[in-house]
Amino acid sequence: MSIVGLLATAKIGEATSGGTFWMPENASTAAQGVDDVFYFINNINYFFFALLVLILVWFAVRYRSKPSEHTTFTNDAPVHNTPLELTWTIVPLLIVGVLFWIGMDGYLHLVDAPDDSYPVRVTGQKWSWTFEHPEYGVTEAAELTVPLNRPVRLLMTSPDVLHSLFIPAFRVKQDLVPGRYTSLWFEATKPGQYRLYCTEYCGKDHSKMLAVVTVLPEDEFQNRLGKLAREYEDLDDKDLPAYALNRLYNRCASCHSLDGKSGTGPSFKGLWDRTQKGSTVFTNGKTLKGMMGPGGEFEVPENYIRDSILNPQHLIVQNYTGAMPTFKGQLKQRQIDAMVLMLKNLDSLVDENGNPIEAPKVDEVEVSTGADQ
Amino acid sequence: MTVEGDDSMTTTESRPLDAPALEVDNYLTYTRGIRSWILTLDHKRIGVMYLISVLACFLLGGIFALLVRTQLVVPDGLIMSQDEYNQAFTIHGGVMVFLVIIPGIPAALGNFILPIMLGAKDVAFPRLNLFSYWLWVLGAIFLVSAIFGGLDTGWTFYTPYSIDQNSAMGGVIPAVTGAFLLGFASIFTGMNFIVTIHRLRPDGMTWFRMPLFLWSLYATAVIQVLATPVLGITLALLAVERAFGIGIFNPALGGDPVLYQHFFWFYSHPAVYIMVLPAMGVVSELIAVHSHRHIFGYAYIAWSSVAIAIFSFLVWGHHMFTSGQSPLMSVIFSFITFSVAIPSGIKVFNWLATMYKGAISWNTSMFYGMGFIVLFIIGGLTGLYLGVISVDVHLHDTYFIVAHFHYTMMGSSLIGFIGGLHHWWPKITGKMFNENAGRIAFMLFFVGYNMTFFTQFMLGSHGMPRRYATYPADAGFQTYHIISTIGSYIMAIGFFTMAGYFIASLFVGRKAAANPWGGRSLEWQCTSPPPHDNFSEQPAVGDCYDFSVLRWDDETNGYVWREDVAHPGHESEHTASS
Amino acid sequence: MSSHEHEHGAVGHIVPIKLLVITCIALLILTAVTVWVAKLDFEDLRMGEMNILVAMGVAVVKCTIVALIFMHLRWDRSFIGFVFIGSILFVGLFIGLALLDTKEYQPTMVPGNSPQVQLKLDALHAAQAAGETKHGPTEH
Amino acid sequence: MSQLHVHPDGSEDHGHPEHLGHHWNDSVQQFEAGKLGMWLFLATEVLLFGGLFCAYAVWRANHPEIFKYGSQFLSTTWGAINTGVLLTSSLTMAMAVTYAARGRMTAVVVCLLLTLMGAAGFMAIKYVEYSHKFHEGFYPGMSFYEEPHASELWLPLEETAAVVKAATLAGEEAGSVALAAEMKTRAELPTEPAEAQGWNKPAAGIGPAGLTTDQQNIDMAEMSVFLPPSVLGNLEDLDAELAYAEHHAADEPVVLPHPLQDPDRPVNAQKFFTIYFLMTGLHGIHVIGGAVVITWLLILTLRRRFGAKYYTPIDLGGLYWHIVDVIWIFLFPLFYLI
Repeated sequence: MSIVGLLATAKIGEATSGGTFWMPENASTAAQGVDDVFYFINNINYFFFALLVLILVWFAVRYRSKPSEHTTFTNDAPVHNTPLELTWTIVPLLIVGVLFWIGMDGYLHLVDAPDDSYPVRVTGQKWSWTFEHPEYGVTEAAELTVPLNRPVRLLMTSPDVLHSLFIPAFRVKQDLVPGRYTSLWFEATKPGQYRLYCTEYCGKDHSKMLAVVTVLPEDEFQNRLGKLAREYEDLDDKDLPAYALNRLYNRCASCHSLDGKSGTGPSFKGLWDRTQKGSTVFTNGKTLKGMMGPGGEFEVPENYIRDSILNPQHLIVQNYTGAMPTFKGQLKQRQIDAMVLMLKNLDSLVDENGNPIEAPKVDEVEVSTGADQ
Repeated sequence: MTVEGDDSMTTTESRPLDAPALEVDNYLTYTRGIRSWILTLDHKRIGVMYLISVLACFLLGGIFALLVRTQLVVPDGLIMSQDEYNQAFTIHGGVMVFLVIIPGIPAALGNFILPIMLGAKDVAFPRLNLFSYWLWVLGAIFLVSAIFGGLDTGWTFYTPYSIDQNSAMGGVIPAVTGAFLLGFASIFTGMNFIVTIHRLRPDGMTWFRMPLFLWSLYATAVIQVLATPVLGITLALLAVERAFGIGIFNPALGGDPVLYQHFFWFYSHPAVYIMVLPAMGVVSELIAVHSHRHIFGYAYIAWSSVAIAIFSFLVWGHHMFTSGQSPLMSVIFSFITFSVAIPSGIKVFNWLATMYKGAISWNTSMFYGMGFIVLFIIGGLTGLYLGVISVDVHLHDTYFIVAHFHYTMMGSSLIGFIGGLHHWWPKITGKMFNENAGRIAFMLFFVGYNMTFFTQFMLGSHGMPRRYATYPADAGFQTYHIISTIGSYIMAIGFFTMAGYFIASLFVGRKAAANPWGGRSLEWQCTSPPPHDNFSEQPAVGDCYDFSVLRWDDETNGYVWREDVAHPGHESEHTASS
Repeated sequence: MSSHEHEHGAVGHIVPIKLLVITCIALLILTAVTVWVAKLDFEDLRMGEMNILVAMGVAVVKCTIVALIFMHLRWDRSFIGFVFIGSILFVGLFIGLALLDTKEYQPTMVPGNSPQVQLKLDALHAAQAAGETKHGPTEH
Repeated sequence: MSQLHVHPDGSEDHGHPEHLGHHWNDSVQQFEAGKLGMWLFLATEVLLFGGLFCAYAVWRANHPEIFKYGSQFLSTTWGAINTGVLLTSSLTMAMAVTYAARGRMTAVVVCLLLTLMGAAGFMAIKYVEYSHKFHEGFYPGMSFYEEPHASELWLPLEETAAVVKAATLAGEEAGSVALAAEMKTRAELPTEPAEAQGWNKPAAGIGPAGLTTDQQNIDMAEMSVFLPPSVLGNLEDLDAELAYAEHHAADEPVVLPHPLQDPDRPVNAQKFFTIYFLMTGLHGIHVIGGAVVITWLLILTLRRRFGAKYYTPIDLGGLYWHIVDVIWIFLFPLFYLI
């Protein structure tokens, strides 16, 4: 009956994302090799499956007999045949031997990154991705920009729990282990945008922990990164809120809504008013008001926002848990300012449903953020 | 009356039909009252209690499976929030693995059949047996209650998620306590089986006269005894880690989360064979009995069971190819992994060879046997992709894995269980179920099953990660999910049909003959249902796959001993109670 | 079961008291030996690894003696011995493979204390350098 | 036919002696089955502890300095005495079995009592040791420090002295008390000039990147790119450990400084006590379990339930007690004799 499944899905198979029937499109040097092995095994499997099922059905039909038809049973068929049994022990043994060798060969290629790989530092934390380009001092969120035809090596770790970075089009996957550096490498062969998933279960919004890999030709890549490296410094302060909304907020989006719905964390809508009024109440019973003002813990409301971004565990708003990771070391000073400004001017940026009022452009490069999907 | 089937088998002349039926009490009527059940030392009653509990849990797990499937019909999720979905698949996984598949065949069917098949009056330690059942119940209560108290770790309890108070919900410690107790229930069952098979074999029942079901149960018991304690200590460490933060597995304290995965899979990979080995044994019985043909390559199958039991301890690392395990170990484990494929293959070939020149009755049980072979072939062959490391890197933690282990765990283990249930239903209840209904239910199940899970192979190879409550709308996953969900509903209809005719058979079912299918192993020599002591006289131990001594008997609607063949039962003077 | 047992008419084998006492004395002596060796080797730490080897060796010997005589393994069916040895072998297998792997990926672990602990320790160093050792970091 | 003679509870048969279950042929068969069952249970015990031994092996193999350091806080004398106590109690237990087989039940009672005293003595000594440890504040787990923010992972790689100072100023200018404090903390971190940390250099300069199949040379060079030397200094490396341990052994202080007051304590020193308490604790639970079993045997013996023909429970209880002994035989050198 598996044929049913096969036929039913055949057409869709072709339809999906320019891939083949079994595999998505391949866009890395490793992918072709993986696909070849996959289809090699496929052919072996089709053969054996057809063979065995045919034999099964044939025997079932050929030797069917109702109880009333046979009064007694004969014992003429053989119960044992050493050559036959040896055959179907040794032949599979040889086949799997070959398979092991092929697999190991491909795998060693996958783990052995070229020396001149372009380094990227990846931090996966609940439930967003951060990609840092050490060569440019650039931090990307929810989008990874990589050069075309150049080996890229991701050195990855996680501050909280296990995650796993998976790019189907590149056929690469590796877990991010907290307290450890893991790494994987690939060399993209086609410009374009590809999906990046988290495939190690990491809690509530595991299935929203998505990102996009953008493969750009070398020159485009360099000037894109160059721009990113300078953007928030070049911007003048009036553009900072829009910048924060477009480029930073997607790391908050999975927990903090813009439309007043409370998620894992409080909504950003009206957060600034609450902060100014100091009406926020914390799990330790204190209210923000009591801590603000000269001599208080926070001289100005901005400091509270800063503190919540850098030390989220310090004060936890009532009815919420301390699920938020710190962004210490991931946001530069000016980016934190941008966040504060965004919160201040949120009403002018988004309507009450949280949709951007006029999509503000940060730079020409079209930016797609995987995290909102 | 059932006694006639019995006598006509154990004596060479059959009693005339008009003779008054003897009032022979069976294990159901032997004693009455609720106390006689909850405190029973009778392996058959314990087996039945296990059976009922397991089926109840199966219903629970199945309902959550349907919820999960329903959620995934639309990309943004149809009925559940992220959290609810995470709990739903955790409940489904935890219940199905710990409460249904692992105890299913050994504890339920095994407890009932093993001593009878062996020709013993009971398992070696009846009190331990009863204790292990109630331990199991306690563990089940813990696990299920924890699950409803909020458990979202998945059935694998991976660290550090499960030990992080801010991440995983509160249910972790009760859940691992439950799993711990269930583990020890499973250990005691295994010990009981090993000792029973070693020490309670009657005269004439040599090792290589044992039905293959016993061989597979023996191999399973070995795994249960050797692997489950490690699960126990692992879960204990996990609980302590979560409660006190001892820093063995918690990276924030210098611990090592990958070490937890080593601990976990050292048990949980062998556990996969705790699930599938007994099913293989059942199928060996189904194929041989319903083809009325001597099993082909008996010794080969027997030894392959033992080989699988040993190898299963050497391959756990293939669950960790992308988990941060060192490449060296990945290669080593991949190598050993392939070696375990061979014994499984051998079994399939032998089953097919057994059907050759047989006299195959198209009974429901036989259909499940053949269904098992087909699904197990798919499950096994798709295992090849995953053993090949470079391909596994792409497929790991995607729906391809989900599909693969459903083909082995459900398509094989559970089908073995259900097939065995049909096979021994007349023996357990003394009633026949409706064969046509059975065949229809099987077809529904088989079609639905493949619709549900075969599509998931494509989902996975196209990159759909597992444990996703929602998925990108434009990634082309939705159509597969819809087909898969429809399939799951069809499957559900099949299962409810099954429940229907089983329940019906209890009330309106025809009385079962002692040997309705023409089985040759000892459980078919006692009445259905069996008497309290299993055998009113020492059964005839012979070649348990030589069907030529049986003939169909229209009067009893069962198979009886051929009058023209001497009954080996009278050669052995030994009786168990002397 | 050896026929020997049936002569006694007992269901199991009977170990004479004298043998038991001798065994126990041997075990006590072996214990003393390990302790002594440990103390001896502690003087020179290059022998540290050797120290553990000796200790484990003696432990294995003691374990064998207990199993063979106190636990009657010597007179039991060989299958029982097989069960015991088997369980130990599986533990060895488990430890061996887990050890091999962790050793392999150890270099990729984030080394040292986590930053906060490191901060505390640095503070401690500073404090002790300043000579005021009394307030160390508070326990939790 | 036999079914007619069986009591409803199915446990006994009139044809049988009192102690013989209805499904057994004779005492020997039942005895042997019981014995095999017990040994299987002992096998599960071995594997149960095997998990902990594995944890021990992994942590000791990768961080020997922790164990060299921690074991200094344990009293070898107490450990040795306890070993003696347990071995002796094993002897008395074995004697009990022998006497039981010979039907000398008074001797059995005496031996069981002695064994019980051995168990009590062992637990008493353990109590002394434990309470002493707790008094000093050696608990399992993170007693040596609060749980750190794992999320500051990249911190050592992230900040340079220049950045820190600038940021601190910026923070103070912006009037951010919190931020200024925050930056001061970071300033404490060992830091290197940006060039030395090297992630501004082109990738080619990074040296042998890439996981090779033998991981010995993996990423050390690479981490030296990402990690400041002070952190690298903590990298486990056998010679360093030996040297460290040697220095400690050479001038072993009469009174060791409490780990909390000891800046030289190895990284994650608390792990030794974690594993120590886990393993000895689990063993202690088994000792108590054994004591309960022995008490039960004692009561049954006094009730004249056993004799030369039937003493299976005593034999099996003995086996259990011996395995508890065997496990301690390994625990003692692993913790006390390092």
